Amino acid sequence: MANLTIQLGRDVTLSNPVMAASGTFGYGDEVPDLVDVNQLGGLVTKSLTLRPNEGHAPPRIVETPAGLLNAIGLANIGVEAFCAGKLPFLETLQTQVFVSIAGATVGEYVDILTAIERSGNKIAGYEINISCPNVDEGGMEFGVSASITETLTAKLRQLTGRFIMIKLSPNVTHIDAIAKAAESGGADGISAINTVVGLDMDPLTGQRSLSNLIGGLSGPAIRPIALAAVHSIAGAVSLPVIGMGGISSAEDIIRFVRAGATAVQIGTANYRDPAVGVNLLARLEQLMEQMQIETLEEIRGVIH
Amino acid sequence: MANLTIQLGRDVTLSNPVMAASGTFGYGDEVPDLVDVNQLGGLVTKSLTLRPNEGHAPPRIVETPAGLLNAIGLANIGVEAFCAGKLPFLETLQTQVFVSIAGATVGEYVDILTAIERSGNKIAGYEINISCPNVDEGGMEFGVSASITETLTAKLRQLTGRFIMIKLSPNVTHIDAIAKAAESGGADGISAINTVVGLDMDPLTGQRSLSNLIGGLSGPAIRPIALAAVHSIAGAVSLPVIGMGGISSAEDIIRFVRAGATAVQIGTANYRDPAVGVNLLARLEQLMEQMQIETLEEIRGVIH
Amino acid sequence: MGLYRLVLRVGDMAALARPGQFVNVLTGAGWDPLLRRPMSIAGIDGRELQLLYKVVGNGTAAMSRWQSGDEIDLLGPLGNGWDAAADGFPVLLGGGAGIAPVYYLHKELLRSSTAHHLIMGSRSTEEHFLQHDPHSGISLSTDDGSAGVAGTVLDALHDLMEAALIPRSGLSLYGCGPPGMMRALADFAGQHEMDCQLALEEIMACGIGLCQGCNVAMRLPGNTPEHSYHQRYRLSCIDGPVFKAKELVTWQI
Amino acid sequence: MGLYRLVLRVGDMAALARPGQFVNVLTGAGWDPLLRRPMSIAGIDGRELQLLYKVVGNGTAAMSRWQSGDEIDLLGPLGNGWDAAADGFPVLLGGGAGIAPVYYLHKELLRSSTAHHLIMGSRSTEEHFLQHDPHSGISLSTDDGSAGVAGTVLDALHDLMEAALIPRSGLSLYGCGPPGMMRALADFAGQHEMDCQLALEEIMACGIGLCQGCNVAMRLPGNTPEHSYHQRYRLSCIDGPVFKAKELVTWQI
Ligand SMILES: Cc1cc2nc3c(=O)[nH]c(=O)nc-3n(C[C@H](O)[C@H](O)[C@H](O)COP(=O)(O)OP(=O)(O)OC[C@H]3O[C@@H](n4cnc5c(N)ncnc54)[C@H](O)[C@@H]3O)c2cc1C
Ligand SMILES: Cc1cc2nc3c(=O)[nH]c(=O)nc-3n(C[C@H](O)[C@H](O)[C@H](O)COP(=O)(O)OP(=O)(O)OC[C@H]3O[C@@H](n4cnc5c(N)ncnc54)[C@H](O)[C@@H]3O)c2cc1C
Ligand SMILES: Cc1cc2nc3c(=O)[nH]c(=O)nc-3n(C[C@H](O)[C@H](O)[C@H](O)COP(=O)(O)O)c2cc1C
Ligand SMILES: Cc1cc2nc3c(=O)[nH]c(=O)nc-3n(C[C@H](O)[C@H](O)[C@H](O)COP(=O)(O)O)c2cc1C
Ligand code: FES
Ligand code: FES
Repeated sequence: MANLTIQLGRDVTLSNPVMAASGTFGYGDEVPDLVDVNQLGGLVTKSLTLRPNEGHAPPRIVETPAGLLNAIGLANIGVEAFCAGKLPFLETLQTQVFVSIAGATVGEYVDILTAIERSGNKIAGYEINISCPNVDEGGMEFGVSASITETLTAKLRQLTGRFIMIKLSPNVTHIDAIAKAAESGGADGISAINTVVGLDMDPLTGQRSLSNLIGGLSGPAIRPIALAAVHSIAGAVSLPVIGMGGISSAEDIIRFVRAGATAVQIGTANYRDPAVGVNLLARLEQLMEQMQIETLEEIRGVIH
Repeated sequence: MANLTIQLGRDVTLSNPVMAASGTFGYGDEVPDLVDVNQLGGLVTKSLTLRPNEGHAPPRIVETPAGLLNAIGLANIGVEAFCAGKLPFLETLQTQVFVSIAGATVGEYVDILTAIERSGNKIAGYEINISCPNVDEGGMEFGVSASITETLTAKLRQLTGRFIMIKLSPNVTHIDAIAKAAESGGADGISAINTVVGLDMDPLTGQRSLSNLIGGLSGPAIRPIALAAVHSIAGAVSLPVIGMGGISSAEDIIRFVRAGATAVQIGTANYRDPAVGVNLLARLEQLMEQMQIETLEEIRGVIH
Repeated sequence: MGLYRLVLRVGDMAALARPGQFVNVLTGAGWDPLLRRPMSIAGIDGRELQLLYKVVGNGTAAMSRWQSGDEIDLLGPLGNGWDAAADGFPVLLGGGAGIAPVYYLHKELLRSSTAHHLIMGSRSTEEHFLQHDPHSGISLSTDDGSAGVAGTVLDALHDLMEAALIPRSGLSLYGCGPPGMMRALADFAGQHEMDCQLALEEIMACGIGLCQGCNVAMRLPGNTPEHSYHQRYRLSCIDGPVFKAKELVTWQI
Repeated sequence: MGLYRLVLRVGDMAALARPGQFVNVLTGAGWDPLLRRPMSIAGIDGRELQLLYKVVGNGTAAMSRWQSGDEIDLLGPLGNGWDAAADGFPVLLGGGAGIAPVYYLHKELLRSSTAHHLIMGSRSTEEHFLQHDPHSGISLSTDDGSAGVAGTVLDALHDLMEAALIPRSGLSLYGCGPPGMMRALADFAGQHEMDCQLALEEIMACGIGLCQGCNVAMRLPGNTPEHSYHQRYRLSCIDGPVFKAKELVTWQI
């Protein structure tokens, strides 16, 4: 019998390896009718900024071959409204909740995390977004520099005992170096990848597809890129890697585990089917039986 | 009436903006029955190494969502056999021929280029591959370092008066900085992008999809990534940019021109249809009439 | 280039639908296209749901190849729907495939015997599936004059006013169509201070409020729902797709 | 899970085809799948070409939805084809969808009245479209024993030898099927020093020598064509797909 439980860190156990990725599942309260959120292994909230953020002007999404390009611009309610309006609901969930935070400065990251630490006591931890390709907050300036990554991680480490995962950008020359910096700074896990920098326009009119011009590419198109990144990170650090990028089938989950991931996140595929994470679990168990393994740990990092 | 002629450099005129990309059209003699190579604006040969190279063991290709992942490993006949066996044919072509070269050291690049300069006198120029993600020769160690890129370009500049384009890797944090380095070194043009680092395996068996494990992703999946790279490069240098990455329609050609490209290359799409480059030209003219433009120059870099 | 009609057996869902709402349709199992395609509900008949659509790309092309008996994955009904309680004589204006949500409203108004006029515009006659019959409440317009009034739906509207077939004021407009028509409608309604609702066709990734991708800029800040995270935008999929024309910023339409 | 049969009107191309060659089929206009799918020619009838295939993924699934009258884009005939001039009594062995290239050879041998035996193997009876009739030169095998000999094509071969329906030596084997079967065939042929040709099904991107993706490792270096750029590999699409078993490295098959 397949056992899907994942020990993510000392204090964090997931009922299964599948989490909803930041920015693709709101604050978990958007889809109660369509899906039982509690059946997910975990849930990462939309990235929070210090102040409410309306995001970029429309248009902010466009479909590309097997991909989705977006420049939402971290539209979110801000940490204050989150603590007052969303956290109470999130704390009633059985699933492990990770709050994603995004600052424009190290100080902002500190302030956001501090505010949540003060109000919340049942969340599992944080995902630190230093890899959003289309804004200043949570921006890639952080995610492309190993030294800033280490400094930021170390700062946040002092503020909480909860699980901290640093979410990395694929838009760098050596993602393994950034992962190592996060490890040195005291991170508990690395999540990867955020979206890949991309651009599109209407060819005939020249109209930009995103008001922000530049956006982030997600979806099946980036799966091989994400697998290479996860493989590189898993080889560089001894922290658990939470892999994502284009996952849309149980086979894809296995691919990320084989590349070295301990758990996975699903993003864009939720837009096709908000229940996809939960639906893939049955199929995942089936595949595990076919492979004659009881835990995913048995194939983690195993490529022949 | 649409005029497709492209003035690429002082001495190089293309009859139209469409070239075949390196590694996807052999040495131009593989497909004579299926397509009239002379109707292409240009042809970039498979990258040449100093010595013949058998490439990686099978398997070396796998399809991914809207993409192709390959680790051919620069299989090629080597510069000597090229000069003796292929160059004479290439020099009979009407289309502009660019010879792609890939060395493991700066010295090898010099040797390859010198050998061709000695034998050839009708080729239009060179494409310097410093961006292949799966080998040492032509490898990304060059393409990810601005200073090596500048040194290499400057060395090769001294050896030839022909058109030199430097082919860049998207697997870097700041592609515009590498492009600027190539410009400082004396390049005549920048071509981009080469493939994006990727990985895949068979989920159930764990069998690697590529004997080399890591490969390069091409095809429609990477088009938004390539457009962002071209846009960034075009904003940084005043050299012509030769854009590529996922082009498979006349609309795609226009996308790259709007992102800042002066000409384009088609790679993976040749595998679907070896005559694709030629076939898209009629449609391109049609679209230009629809847009009421006579030359592509009128919309180069134009995004609203 | 005509309109395709699709009838889907949807069971209980049919009873929930209201005119102006849409369904989000998965057009295939592969990744081309990757996302669902939003389609207005063009009518409900018992437990059947009707769509009217135009083939413009891979998704709609895949739909056009569906065979009787195929099983389809769709989410719905989604969105707010028309506010049919608006005062005034209802004039329904649909352009091209934009006829779909308008046609459903037309059917509902017929059912409740509410006097109204339906104007359907298109490029040429081949998209038309109705008969031009202004006296019984249905007008057509074509760009090329091949059916009904030669010109736009607004030209047809003017003609109807001239002919006194509809009132000159106190109209309540319900419109859906290509951007040009929507803008013209919004301008017209603004000039004549008429009530006007427009069903927008913003590009959507999820259709259910998850992606924040379908934001619509509002002319008047404030009073926007909290889930839109801001004062300036609403989400077309859950706050729309129907908006009051006077609340929209023109470039948005 | 059975085999699909597709008959294509190909015109002049039919006259060029030889058994063991393949065509490279575009299964759809979109990018799922992105590349063509290689399919062995299973037969030629006048100006018609026949394929036999199994649905294993998106490409073959798309093919299975093709309707009579659809226009298909294919390149071919490609590849080298069987060397039918080989000495010895021809035994043709096809496993699963691997029957296709073997079946075409069977038809050609029938046409030229060349004595031979055809063995088709599959998991169960549903893939079989032939009748088990060893005395007239056709044997079937199934893993589950539901038709013909219970076991593999090699088990069937042994039975035929036992029954003296084919010679014990001097055979010339022509095989195509799943990797396990191909390896077993190569081993068998090696042990008995029999001539054996195998039609490989390497993954291909272009099918015409452009991508260098379909390389096959050769046991004996040297004598390899120049376009393969090396001593050790050949290209399955233009040097193959048919190779002599003894020239192949076992792990390659
Ligand atoms: C709420 C809503 C209701 C709709 N109702 C209907 C309907 O009843 N009937 C109908 O025919 N269509 C309707 N549409 C539009 C329909 O969703 C698109 O035509 C469809 O998504 C196109 O998919 P495709 O894959 O065929 O084309 P694609 O390949 O996705 O696109 C083809 C071309 O159309 C453009 N395009 C795609 N989607 C949109 C859009 N939403 N708005 C403007 N341009 C677009 C693309 O930019 C591209 O140029 C509706 C859209 C929305 C948001
Ligand atoms: C020269 C040649 C001749 C062939 N002739 C036939 C034929 O006559 N009839 C027939 O049914 N099939 C034949 N094949 C195999 C056929 O090409 C594949 O089944 C087909 O490409 C699968 O496409 P798909 O999109 O349906 O599946 P995909 O989604 O591409 O693949 C489904 C599964 O099959 C595996 N797969 C795909 N292609 C191959 C391959 N070439 N070898 C091994 N595994 C593969 C994939 O890894 C995956 O696990 C031939 C292949 C070659 C190279
Ligand atoms: C519309 C959209 C919004 C996103 N917003 C966020 C965000 O707020 N914070 C974040 O860390 N990642 C965000 N992401 C990135 C995803 O969490 C994920 O890293 C990425 O999409 C790759 O996974 P996928 O291919 O499964 O979507 C967003 C992605 C999309 C498509
Ligand atoms: C099979 C294969 C082999 C390639 N070989 C080379 C090569 O030898 N030299 C090179 O510079 N680029 C090579 N490329 C990269 C292409 O020239 C091109 O940069 C890339 O594929 C992106 O374009 P595309 O998406 O149109 O294929 C190769 C690409 C493929 C798919
Ligand atoms: S379409 Fe995703 S929020 Fe509206
Ligand atoms: S399939 Fe491309 S070279 Fe053989």
